[in-house]
Amino acid sequence: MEVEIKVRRFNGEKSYWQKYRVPVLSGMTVLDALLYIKENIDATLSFRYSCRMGVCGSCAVKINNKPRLACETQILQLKDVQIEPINNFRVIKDLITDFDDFFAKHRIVKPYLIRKNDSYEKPVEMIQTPKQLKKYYRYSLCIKCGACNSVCPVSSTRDDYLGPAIMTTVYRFMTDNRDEGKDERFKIVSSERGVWRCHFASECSEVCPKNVEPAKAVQKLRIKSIIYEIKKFFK
Amino acid sequence: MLVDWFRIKGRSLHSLAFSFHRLTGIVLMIYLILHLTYLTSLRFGKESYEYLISLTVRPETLPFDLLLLLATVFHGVNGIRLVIHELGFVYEKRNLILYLTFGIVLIVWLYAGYLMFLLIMG
Amino acid sequence: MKVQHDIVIVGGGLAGLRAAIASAERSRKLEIAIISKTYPIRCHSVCAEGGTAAVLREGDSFDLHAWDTIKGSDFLADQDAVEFFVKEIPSEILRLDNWGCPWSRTKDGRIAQRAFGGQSFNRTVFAADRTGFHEVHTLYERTLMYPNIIRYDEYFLTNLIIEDNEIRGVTAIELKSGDLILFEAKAVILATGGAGRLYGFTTYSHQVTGDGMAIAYRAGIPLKDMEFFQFHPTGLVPSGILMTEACRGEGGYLRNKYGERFMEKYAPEMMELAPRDVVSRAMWREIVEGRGIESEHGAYIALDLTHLGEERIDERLPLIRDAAKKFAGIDPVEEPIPVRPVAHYTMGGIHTNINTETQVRGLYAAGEVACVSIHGANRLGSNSTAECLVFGRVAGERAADYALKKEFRHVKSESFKKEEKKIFDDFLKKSGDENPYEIKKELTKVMDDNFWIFRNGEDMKEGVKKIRELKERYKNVEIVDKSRRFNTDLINTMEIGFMLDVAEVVAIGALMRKESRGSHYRLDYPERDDKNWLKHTLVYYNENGPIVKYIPVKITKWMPVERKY
Amino acid sequence: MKEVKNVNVIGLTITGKTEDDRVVRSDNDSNINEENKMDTKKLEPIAFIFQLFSGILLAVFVASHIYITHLNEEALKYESVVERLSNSTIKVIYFLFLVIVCFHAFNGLRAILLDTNFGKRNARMVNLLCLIISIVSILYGATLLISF
Repeated sequence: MEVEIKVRRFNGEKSYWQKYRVPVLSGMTVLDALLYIKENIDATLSFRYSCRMGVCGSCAVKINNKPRLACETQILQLKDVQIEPINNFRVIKDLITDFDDFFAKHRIVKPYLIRKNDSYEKPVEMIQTPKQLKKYYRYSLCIKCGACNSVCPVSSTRDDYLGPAIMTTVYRFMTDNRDEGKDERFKIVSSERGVWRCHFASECSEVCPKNVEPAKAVQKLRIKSIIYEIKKFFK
Repeated sequence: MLVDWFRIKGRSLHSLAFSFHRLTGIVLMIYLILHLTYLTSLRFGKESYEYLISLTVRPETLPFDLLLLLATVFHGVNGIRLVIHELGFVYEKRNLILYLTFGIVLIVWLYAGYLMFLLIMG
Repeated sequence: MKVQHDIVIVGGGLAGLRAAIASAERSRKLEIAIISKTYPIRCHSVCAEGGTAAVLREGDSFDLHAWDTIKGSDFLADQDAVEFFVKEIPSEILRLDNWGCPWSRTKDGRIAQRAFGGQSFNRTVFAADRTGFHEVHTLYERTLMYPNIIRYDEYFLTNLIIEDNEIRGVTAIELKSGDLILFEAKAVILATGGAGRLYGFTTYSHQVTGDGMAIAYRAGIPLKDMEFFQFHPTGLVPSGILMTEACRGEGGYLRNKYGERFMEKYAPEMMELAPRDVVSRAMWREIVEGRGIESEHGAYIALDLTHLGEERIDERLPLIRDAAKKFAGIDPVEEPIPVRPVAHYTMGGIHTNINTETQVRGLYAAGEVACVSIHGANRLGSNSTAECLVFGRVAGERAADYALKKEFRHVKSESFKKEEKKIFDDFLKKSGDENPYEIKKELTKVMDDNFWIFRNGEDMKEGVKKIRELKERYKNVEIVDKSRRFNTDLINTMEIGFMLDVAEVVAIGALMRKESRGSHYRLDYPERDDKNWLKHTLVYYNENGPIVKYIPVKITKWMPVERKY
Repeated sequence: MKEVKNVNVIGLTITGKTEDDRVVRSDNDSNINEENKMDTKKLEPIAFIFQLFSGILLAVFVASHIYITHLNEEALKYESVVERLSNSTIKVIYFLFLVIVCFHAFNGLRAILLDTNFGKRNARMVNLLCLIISIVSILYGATLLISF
C-alpha cells in the first residue's frame, strides 16, 4: 500500500509543501516513513529523531495539525498524512525547530533539588515513601518534546513566558519532599512571565504524549503561589 | 502571533473555549464603554434618552442583542468553570465540565433570548 | 571560528554529564564545555530501562558483586577495575538520590532494589522502568547548577587534534550554522557511546553510530575487545525496542511455541535470569531449531508477563506496557510480548586504563565508548549505567586535575584549515554515484547475517570481504544536500563512514578470536580456550587495514572456572 | 573573536566569549529579579485573585441587572430608570457593581496585553494605562449615579 505524505519544508528562505509517495507496511510509524523518504527519495529532507521509542523527545512534529511524536504515530491510523514543524518555535530547516530558548528557560527555574546541607563528597540516603514519590512522579516524566508549548496560546504571543513544560518541572521539584528551595523558585515562577500568564486553555494536557498533565501542574503551582504571596504579605 | 489565540484547527474544545472567552471578553469590554457613554444621555433629559432607546431597542437590532447576550452568558458560565479549575478542583473531570458548560450556556441563552424576543416583539 | 575551554567533553549522555559535574566539583575555575550531537536529554542513555546495580544492603557485598560481574564477563574482565568499580557505585546512587532522581522506594521510604540477570543478590536500583531516563534528566538538571559548565548542543564531532601525543582540542560542526568550529582544550573526554547501529535489528537509538570510537581509532588509539557485542534477549518484534531485563527480574517467563519455559534446559538454576549471552543463545537455538512462534515478521519467543497482574506491571513496568501497546498493539497484562534477541551493547571500545586515560596525554574516555574492561566478554544487566556513573566521574576528576596543571597550547591554524577543506570542499562538494544509505543498509545486513549470535569462520571471512567492498564503495558516495545549514545528510554520511571503520574492527576481531567466550560464540570453536585466548584484543588503525595485537587480562583473586547458571 | 551564541530572548547569555575576554556565562539571577520591578510583582497575584472573585460576583450582578432591565417594557422607560437610580440602596449597589465591572474589564484587558511581547516590553505602561482607564470609567459612571 502507498500513502501520500505532505511535508512542510523550509530551506532558510522560503517555505513550501512537498509531496512524497511512500510504501507502507503494518506497524510503520511516521518516523519510519520520514526515514524512508530521506534514504530513498529525497536526502535533503531534515528532521530530528533519535530513540524511536518515545522517551527522548526529539521528534515532536505537527501531524495533521496535532503535535505528536513521529515515532509513536502509526501511519495506518491516519488517512492522509500532513507533517509540519511544531508551532511557537522558530523553524531552522524543514521540520527542525530551535529549542535553545526553551532550554534556557528550563535553566532559569533551577530544575534541581536545592538542599541546605548538600554534601558532594559524603552523600546520604534520603527517606521518601512511595506515597511522597507518587505525589510528583507523574510530573517527572516530561520528555521536553515541546508539544505543549507549541499549542499554548500564551507561548505563541509572549516569548519569555515560561510555558507549560517548564512550569511542570518547577511543580515537580516543589512537591518533592527532599527539596528545600521553594522560596527561590517562587521568586521566578510567581512573576509576570510565570504562573499568572496561564489562562487554562489546557490544550497542553490534551497533546502531551506522555500524559504528564501540565495544565494541572500549573494550576496547582498557582494555588501554591497565591498562598505563598499571601503569607509573604502578612509577614 | 495574535491569531494563535483563535487557532482551533486540530485542537480540542478546550482551546475553543479559551478563544471564545478571550473574544467575548474583548467584546464585552467594548460594550461596557459604549454602555456607559450611552447612559450619559440620561443626564441630558428624557428626550435624548428615549431617542437612543428607540434607536437601539427595536426588532432590527435583536440579532445583535442576542449575540451580545450569548457573549455575556458564555463569558459568565465559562468564567465560573475557569474559577473552579484555577482553584485546583476537579481537574480530572475537565472534559465533562467543559461539555456541561457548553450545555448550560446554550440553555440559558436560548431561554433568555426567548424572553427578550417576547419583550421586543411584544 | 575558535573557542577555548579547559576541558571539552564530547557526548552529553550519562557518562559525559557525570564527567562534567565531577570536573566542575573539582574546581569552579575550570571552564568545561559539553559538546553533543543532540540536546543532552535526547541521548541514548535515556533508553536504559532496567536499573543500576549497587551494593547497598546487608547480605550483599562488594566481593559478591565483583564475582557476579567477573563470572558474567566470562573472566575477560580486568579484575582490579571491577573491584574498584563495585566499591564506587553505592555513593553514586546516593548522590543521584540527593540530586533528585526519583528512585523507586520500599514501603519505609528507602531505595528499593530488584532482581536482575546473572546476579546472586537483588541489587538493581531502579526508577520504575525508566531508570536511564531519570538518571539522565537528574544529571542534566544538576549540570545547570554549575555556571562553569557550558553546553554546545547539536555540534557534531569531526576530529581530534593531537600533537606530540598530546591532545590539543577537537573540531566540530555547529549544525545550526553549518560552520566548523575549533575547540581548543587542555583535556578532552570522549563519552560518545557505543556503535550499536552497526546492526539492523537493535535496541539502539538512531544516532548511536560509534563516532567517538571511529575518530579515536583513526587517530591511532587502539580499540579493545570490539568483537564482543551483547545481544539482549528481549527486543520487541518487529521494531527492536528494548523490553527490559526487569520484565524477567520481576518474574516474567520466556516460552517457546509449545508454551515451555525452555530456559530450564539451558540454565536450570537461574532460569530466565541467567546472563544475557546465555539467554540470548538459548532463545536463538530455540528459534533456529524451529521452536519459535512464527509470524509475518519472522519467528519469535513469547515473553510472558500475564501472571504478574496489572497492578504490578503498572507500578514496576509502565513503560514496557506503554511501548508494547503502542508499537506492537499488545497489552502485556493480557498477552505475552513477542521478543527476539537484539543487538544491545558494545562491550569493547577505546582502550583505556583503570583511570580512563588513553595512550594520548590529556585524552580520556568514559562510558560505553571506552573499554576499561569491567564487562569483559559479556556485560551483566544494570552494570552499564553504573559504569557510566563511576567512570564518568573518574574521567571528570582526572581531566580536571590534568587541566589544572596544564597551560594552553594553541593549535596551528593550518591543521584547522585542512580539516575545514577536507569536510566542506572535498567531502561535501564531491560528486559520485553511490547512495550512502544504500551502503548503510548493506552494512547492517552483513552484520546481522554474518556477525550475529552464532558465528562461524566461513561466514565471517565472507563478512570481512563485504565490509571492505563497502568501504571501497563509500569512497565514491555523493551527498545530495549541498547546503550548510543543519545538513543532516552530511552528518549521516559521515556517520556511515565511521560505522564502516568500526564494523571492520568488529569483524576482524571476531574472525581472529578462535574460541567461544561470553557473547562471542563460534560454531566452529564452541569451547572457551583459556590457554590461548584469555587476553584482550587490541586493534590499531593502519592505512592498509587494521593491525591486531593482544594484551593479557588482569587477574587478582578470581581464577577462571567453568561458567554454569 | 566572535561570540559563539548570542543573548537570547529571556536575557540569559549562554556563552563564554573566546580567548581575549573570557567571561563565563552566569545564571543572571540579578537580571531576573530586576526585570520584575516591585510594583508588577506585587500586582500580579492580587490582580489574579481579584479577577477570580470579581468574576463570581459579576456573574450574579450581571444576571440580575439583565433580569431587571428586561423584566417588562416599563423597565427601560426614562421615568422608571430615574426612579430606580434615585433609590439610595440601589445607588450603592450599582456603584459597587460599577467598580467591580470596570476593574474586571480593564484588568482583563491588562492580562490580554501582558500576554503579548508588546506587553512584555511595556509592562509598566500597560499596568498604569489600565489602572487609569478603569478609574476614569468609574468616575465617569459615578457622575451618573450622583446626578439623580
